[in-house]
Amino acid sequence: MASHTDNGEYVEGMYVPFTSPSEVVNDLVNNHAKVSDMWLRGVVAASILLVLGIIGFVMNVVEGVSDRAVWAYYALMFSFILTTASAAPMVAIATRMANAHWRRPISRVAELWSAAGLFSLLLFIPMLWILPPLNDGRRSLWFYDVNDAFFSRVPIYSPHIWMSAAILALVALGVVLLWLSAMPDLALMREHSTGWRQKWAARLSKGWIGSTGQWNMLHHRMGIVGAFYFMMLVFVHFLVSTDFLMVLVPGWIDSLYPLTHAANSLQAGVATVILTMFFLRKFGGYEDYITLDQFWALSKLLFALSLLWFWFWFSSFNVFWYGKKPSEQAVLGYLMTGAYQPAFMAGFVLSFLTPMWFMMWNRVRKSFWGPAVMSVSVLVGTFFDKLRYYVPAWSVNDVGIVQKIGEPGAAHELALDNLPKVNMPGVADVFIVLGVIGGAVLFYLLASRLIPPINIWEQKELVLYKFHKAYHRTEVMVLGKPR
Amino acid sequence: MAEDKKWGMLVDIDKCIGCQACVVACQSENNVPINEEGHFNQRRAIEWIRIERYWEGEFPNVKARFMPIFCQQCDDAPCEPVCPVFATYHNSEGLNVQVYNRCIGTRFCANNCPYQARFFNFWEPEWPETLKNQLNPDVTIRSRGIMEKCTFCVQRIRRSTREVARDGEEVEDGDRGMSPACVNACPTHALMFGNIDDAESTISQEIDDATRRRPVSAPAGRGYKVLENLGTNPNVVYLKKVDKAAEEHNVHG
Amino acid sequence: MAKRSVLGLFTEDQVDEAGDAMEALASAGYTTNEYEVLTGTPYPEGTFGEAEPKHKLFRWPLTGAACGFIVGLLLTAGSQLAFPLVTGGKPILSIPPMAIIMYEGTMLGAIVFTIIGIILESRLPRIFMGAYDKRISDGYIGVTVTTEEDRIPRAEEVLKQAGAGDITRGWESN
Amino acid sequence: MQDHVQLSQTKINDDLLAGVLGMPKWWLPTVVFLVLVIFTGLGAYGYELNKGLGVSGLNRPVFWGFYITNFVFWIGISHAGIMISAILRLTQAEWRRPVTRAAEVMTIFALMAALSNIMFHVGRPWRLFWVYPYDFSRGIFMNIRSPFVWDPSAVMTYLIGSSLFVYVALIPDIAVVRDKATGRFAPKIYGVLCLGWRGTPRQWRLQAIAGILLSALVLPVFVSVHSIVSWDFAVAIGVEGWHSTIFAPYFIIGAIHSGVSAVAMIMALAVWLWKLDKYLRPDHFDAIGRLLIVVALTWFFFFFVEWIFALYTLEGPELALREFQVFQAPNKWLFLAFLLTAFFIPVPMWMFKRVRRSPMLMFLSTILVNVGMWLERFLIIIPGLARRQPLSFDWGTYNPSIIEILIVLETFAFVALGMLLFAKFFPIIPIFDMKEGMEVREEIKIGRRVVPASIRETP
Repeated sequence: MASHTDNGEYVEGMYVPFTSPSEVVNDLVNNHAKVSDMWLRGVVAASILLVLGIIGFVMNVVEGVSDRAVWAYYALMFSFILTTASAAPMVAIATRMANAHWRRPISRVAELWSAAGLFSLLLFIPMLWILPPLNDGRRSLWFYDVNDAFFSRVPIYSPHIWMSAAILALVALGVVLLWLSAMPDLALMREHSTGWRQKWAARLSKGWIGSTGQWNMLHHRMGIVGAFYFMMLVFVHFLVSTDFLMVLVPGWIDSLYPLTHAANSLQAGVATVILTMFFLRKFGGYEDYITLDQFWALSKLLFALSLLWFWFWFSSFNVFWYGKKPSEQAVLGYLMTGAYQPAFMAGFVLSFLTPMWFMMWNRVRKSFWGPAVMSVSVLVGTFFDKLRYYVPAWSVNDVGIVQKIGEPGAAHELALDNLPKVNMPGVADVFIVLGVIGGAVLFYLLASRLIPPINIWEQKELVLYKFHKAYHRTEVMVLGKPR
Repeated sequence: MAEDKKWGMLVDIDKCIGCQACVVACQSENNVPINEEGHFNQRRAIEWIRIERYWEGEFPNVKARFMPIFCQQCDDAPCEPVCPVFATYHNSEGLNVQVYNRCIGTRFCANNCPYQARFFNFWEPEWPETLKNQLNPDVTIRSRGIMEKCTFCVQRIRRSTREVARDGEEVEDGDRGMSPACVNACPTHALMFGNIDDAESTISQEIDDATRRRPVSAPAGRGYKVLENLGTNPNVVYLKKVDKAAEEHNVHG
Repeated sequence: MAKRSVLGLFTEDQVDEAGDAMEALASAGYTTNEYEVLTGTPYPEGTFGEAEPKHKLFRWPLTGAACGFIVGLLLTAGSQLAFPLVTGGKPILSIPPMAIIMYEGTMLGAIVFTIIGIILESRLPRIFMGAYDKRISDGYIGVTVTTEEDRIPRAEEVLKQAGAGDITRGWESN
Repeated sequence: MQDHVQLSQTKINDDLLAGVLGMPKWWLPTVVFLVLVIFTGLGAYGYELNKGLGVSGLNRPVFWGFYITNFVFWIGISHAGIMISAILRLTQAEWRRPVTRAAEVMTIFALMAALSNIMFHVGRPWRLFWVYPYDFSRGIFMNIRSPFVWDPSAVMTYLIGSSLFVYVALIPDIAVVRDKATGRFAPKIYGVLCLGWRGTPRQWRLQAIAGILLSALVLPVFVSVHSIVSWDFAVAIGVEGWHSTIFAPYFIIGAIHSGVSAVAMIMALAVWLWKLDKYLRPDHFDAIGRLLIVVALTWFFFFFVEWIFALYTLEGPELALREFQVFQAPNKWLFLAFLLTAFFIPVPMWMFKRVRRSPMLMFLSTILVNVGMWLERFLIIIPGLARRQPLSFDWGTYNPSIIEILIVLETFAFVALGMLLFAKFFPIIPIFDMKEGMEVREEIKIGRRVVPASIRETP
C-alpha cells in the first residue's frame, strides 16, 4: 500500500489511513497465514540459545542449591524477564485506558509478551528451593520471630507462598488478557483461515459473533483485567525486590526500592515493545501498520521513563549519601561504588544518560532507528542494573545471622560488615543468561504464530475513528472518542 | 604538645555523682541565661551541659544513673551540613563551632542533632540587674532567634593558646584554665579534656586504655561513644559504669 | 518609510472568503509578509491557505539550559571552593548537592529563555497596532495588508471583491 | 464530552469576562473579609517579630511546628496546578481547557504562601536573604550542601517558571479584555500587558507550541520541587521516622493528591461564583474524579509501603515512634481523622458516578482530602520531633499558640484573596482555549451512532 496520500504532505512512514476494514482484514489475515523464513530462523536461533540455557541450568543443579551464590545469575535473569517481558503488556493496557489511537496497531505486539510470562513462571520454580525458609535465619518482610509468641506463628514459607501466588496470578492475568483481546481476531481466523489454525481458532474464539453485547462485555472485561494486571505487576515487583532481594543484604533498608523496581520495569517494558515493533516492521512485513506514529509516541514515553529512572535512583542515593549511617554506607559501597561499580556505571549510562541525551532531540525520537537503538541501550542497561543488585545480594551468605536469630529484629539491624567476594559469571552463568533470553523470545515467536501479532479488530476501529478530512484550505485529522 | 589539635573529652560515668556542678559552672562561664521555672515549663530551658538521670531497678533497690550530655563535637556532625548559612561548621581543631552572627534560626541543626545538644533562644536573654556584672566578657550574649550550644569553652582554649604563644612554652592539658569550665568544676574528675590527636596526652592514653583490648582475650574496656550506630563519630568518649553485680551475672550466667 | 495598513473584516462563517482574499492578494502581487490574517481564535494551520510560519524557537531553551547549567556550576563549585568549610565530614566539593542546584539552574534558564523566545518569535511586543478591529475578538476574521501607501487602494479593491464586510485603514510605522 | 454545549465566540466572551468587566455583588464583601483576616495574621506576625519566637508554641525538641507543616502543605497544593495543566496539555485531553488557568494561578499563590511560611518560621527573618547567593557584608555565600538552600532554588525556579507560563498563556485573553474593556485607562493598560497581540497565525502557532514546550519544561521542575522539600526531612538522621528513601515520591504523590483535590474545589467554586456551569460541565468533574481515584490509590500504596518498611526494620525507636504516632492521644485522634478524611471517606464516594458528577459533593469530598493531607504533614513532622528520644531528658509535646493559628489562617486567606483579585482583573477560564475547543469539536456519524471527536492538526 502506498505510503503517501494525494497531497503528499506526510513524512514517509507516517500513519496512512486505510480505505476500508475489509482491506485490513484480508491484508492481515493473509500476512499471518504464511510462515516467513525470518520467523523460522528466529525460532531456530532462540531454540539453540534455550538449549544452552538448559545446559547451564543442569550445571548449576549439579552444584546444588545449598550455596545461593551459584544461583545469583539465575535470579538476575528471572528478575530481568519479570522486568522486560512481564512489563511489556502495560504498554497496551495503559494506552488502551488512555484511549490513545496510536496504540491500536501495537497493542497486540505488547500483549503477546505475556506469553513469555509462562516462561518466567517456569524460571521461578527452582528459586523456591534455593531460598531458605524463615526459621533458617532468613530475614524477610514477614516479621517472623522464633521466640515471640505472636510472630513465631508466621508461616515459615510465607515468602515462597505469597510470591508463588502473586506470580501465578500475574501470568494468568496476562494470558487471560491476551486471550480476551484476541477473541475477535480468533473469530476472524475461524472464518478466513484453514487447517489446524481454523480448528484452533474456532475452539478459542468461543462462539464469538461480534454482537453489541459481546463487544461491550469485551471492553469491560479487558479494562478490569488490565487494571488487575497492573496492580499484580506492582505487587510482584514489590515482593521480588524485598523478599527475594533486599532482605538478603543486611542493613539494606530502602523503602523506595520496590517502587524503583516497578518503575524501571515499565521503562524496560516500553523498550521491549519498541524493539519488538522494530523487528516486526523490518522482518514481519507490517510496514503499513507499525508506522512512525507508534515509534514517535513510544519514544516520548521511553524518554520520560528514563528521566524517572534517574529520579528514583537519586531519591534513594541522596538520602543514603547524606545520612552517612555506617549501615547505609556499607550498602552503597557494596552495591554501587565497590566491586560492582562497573555494572552500576554501565546501568547508569545505558538506561539513563544515553536515552536522556539522544532522545531529547525530536529527530531521534521521530525515527525508526533512534528508538530501536535507544531501546537496546535501555535493555542492556537494565540488565547491568539488575546485575549489580541481584548478584551481590545473592552472594551474601546467611552465616552470622543464624546466631542472631534469637534477638527480635536483630537480623534486620545487622550491618553489612564483611563483604562477600565478587561473584564473577562462570560458563554456566553465561549459558543461563543466553538461554533465558532465547527462551523468552521463543515463547513470543510461537505465540505470534497462534495469534496474529497485529490486533485486527482494533485496527479496524482505527479505520473508523481516525481519518483525515479537508478543513477549508487545509487537511486535518479527526480523532473519534468512543466511550 | 602536638602541632595539630583535636579537642576531645572523656566522661567517666562511674565517677559522676550527678552533683550538677558542671551545669552551674557552664551557665556562669558561658553567659547562659538563667533558666527559671517558666522556661522549663515551656520546655525552652537552655543547658549546654545537662545531667541525665535514669532510674535503674525496681523499688526498694533502685539505682540512680547519671550521664552528663553536652555537644559531642562530632566529626561527621549531622547538624553541620544542613545549615544553609554556614552558621555551624567544623573548624581546624575538630570543634563543631557555632557562629552566632551567621545564624538565621532555621532550627534545622537542632532537629538533626541526635544528642539534643542544641538550644534555641526563643526569648531575648535577660539577667537580673544584680547579675549583670558577673557576665563573662569573653563570651557573646546570644540574642533571640539564634541557636547556641556547648563550645568546649572555646574562649578558654583561645586564651590559653594566646598565652602559650606569648610565653612560648609548652602547655599541658588542664594548665592555665585550658580545660572547659565543666571540667574544672567537676569535684570527682569525671570529666577529662585534652588533645586527642596527641598520642602522649593523658586523655589519649586514657581513651586508649578504655577502648583497646589488652590482651585480646581480656574483656573490652569501658569506653564507648553515644549513639555510635548513627556514625556521627563523636569526639567525646564515655566510660561505662562499673557494675559489680552485672559483672558477677556475666561471669556466672 | 511610513507604511499604511488596511484591514478587511469577514464574519465568522466567511472563513473561505477570507482564504479567497489571501489568494487574491497573492495573485495581485503582494508578498506573504505584506498580508496577514487576524483571528480571535486559533484555527488549524493552513485554514486560510497561509504558509506555515517559520520560527527558530527550539534554539532558545537549549541556549537557556546551557547558560543556566554553567551559572549553576560556577555558583555551586565556586561557593564551595571559595569558602572551604568542612560540614559534617562531607567533601568540600560535594557532587549530589551541586547536581540538585545545577539542575534547578538549568531548568530555570531553559524556561526563562523559552518565554523570551516565544514572545520575540511571535513578533511581540508590537508598538503600533496598525489597522485592527475590536470585533476580531468576537470571532470576526480580519485580513490585513501592510504595504506602501500607493499599493493600499489596490489591496482595498481586492478585499472588497473577496467580500470583506467593512474595510478600515490604519497607520503603521517601521 | 457528551453533554457539550456549542457556544458562539461572543457568548464565550460575555460569559467569561463577566467577572472581569462587571463586579459580582458578593465580591467586595468577600475581599474585605479576607483582607481583615490577612491583617489579623500579619498583626500576629508583627507581635512575633517584636517578641521573638517565644510567642509560638514551639519548644525543645519540637523545633518545627505549624509553619513548616503549612509550608509543606502549600507546596503540595501548588503542585496540582502544573500537574493538571502540564500533563493534560501533553496528553491533549480536551477536558483540560477550562481548568488549566485556575490551576496554574493557584500554583502561583500557593507558592507565595509557602514562601511566606518560611519567613514566619525562621528566628531572624530580616536575614532570610542570606540563603540566596548574595555577597553581603559577612562576605560568605550560602552553604549549598544544605537542603534549605536547595529549597529556595527549587521553589524560586518553580515560581518564576509557572508565573511566566501563566503570563504567556494569558496574552491572547488580555487582548480580548483590551478589546472589550471600556473607560479611559483599562484598554491602554491591557493593551500594554498583551504586548499588542493581534492574533496572527504565527502568534497562535507559537502560543500552541508554548503550551506544549513549557509544560514539558515545567513538569521536571514540579517533580524536583517537592522531592527537595521532602529531603528537608529525609536527609535528617536525627529524627526517627524521617530518614526514609521513599519520602520524595511519597511527598510528590501526596502533593498531587491534595493539589488535584484543590483544583476540584476551585472548579466547584467557579461554577457557583461566576455561574460557569456552561463551561465546567459535570463531565469535567467526572474526569477529575476519576483522576482523583487513581491518584488516591497510588498515594495509599506509597503510604502502605512507607509503613511496611518502617516496621520491617523492627528497630525499637522506630516502633516506639509509630506507636506514639498512632496509638497515643492526641496523635491517635489526628491519625484517625487523617485516614478517614484523606482516604477512607472520599475515595469510596468518588466510586459513584453520581458523586463525581455533582459539584457540591466533589467540593465537600475534596475539602476533606485537603484537611486530611494537612494532618498528614502534621503527623509526619510533629510526632517525630516530640517523641521520647533515646537521650533527651525532656521530650516534648506541642500546642500551637493562637499566634501560629492566626498566621496559618492568614496564608489561606492570602491564597483566596489572590485568586479573587486575579479573577477580577483577568479571565480565570482561558477564553481562547475554550474558543479553540469549540473550533476543534467534531462528530463522526457511524450508522445512527454519533461519536464525539476532535480535530487535530496533521503532524
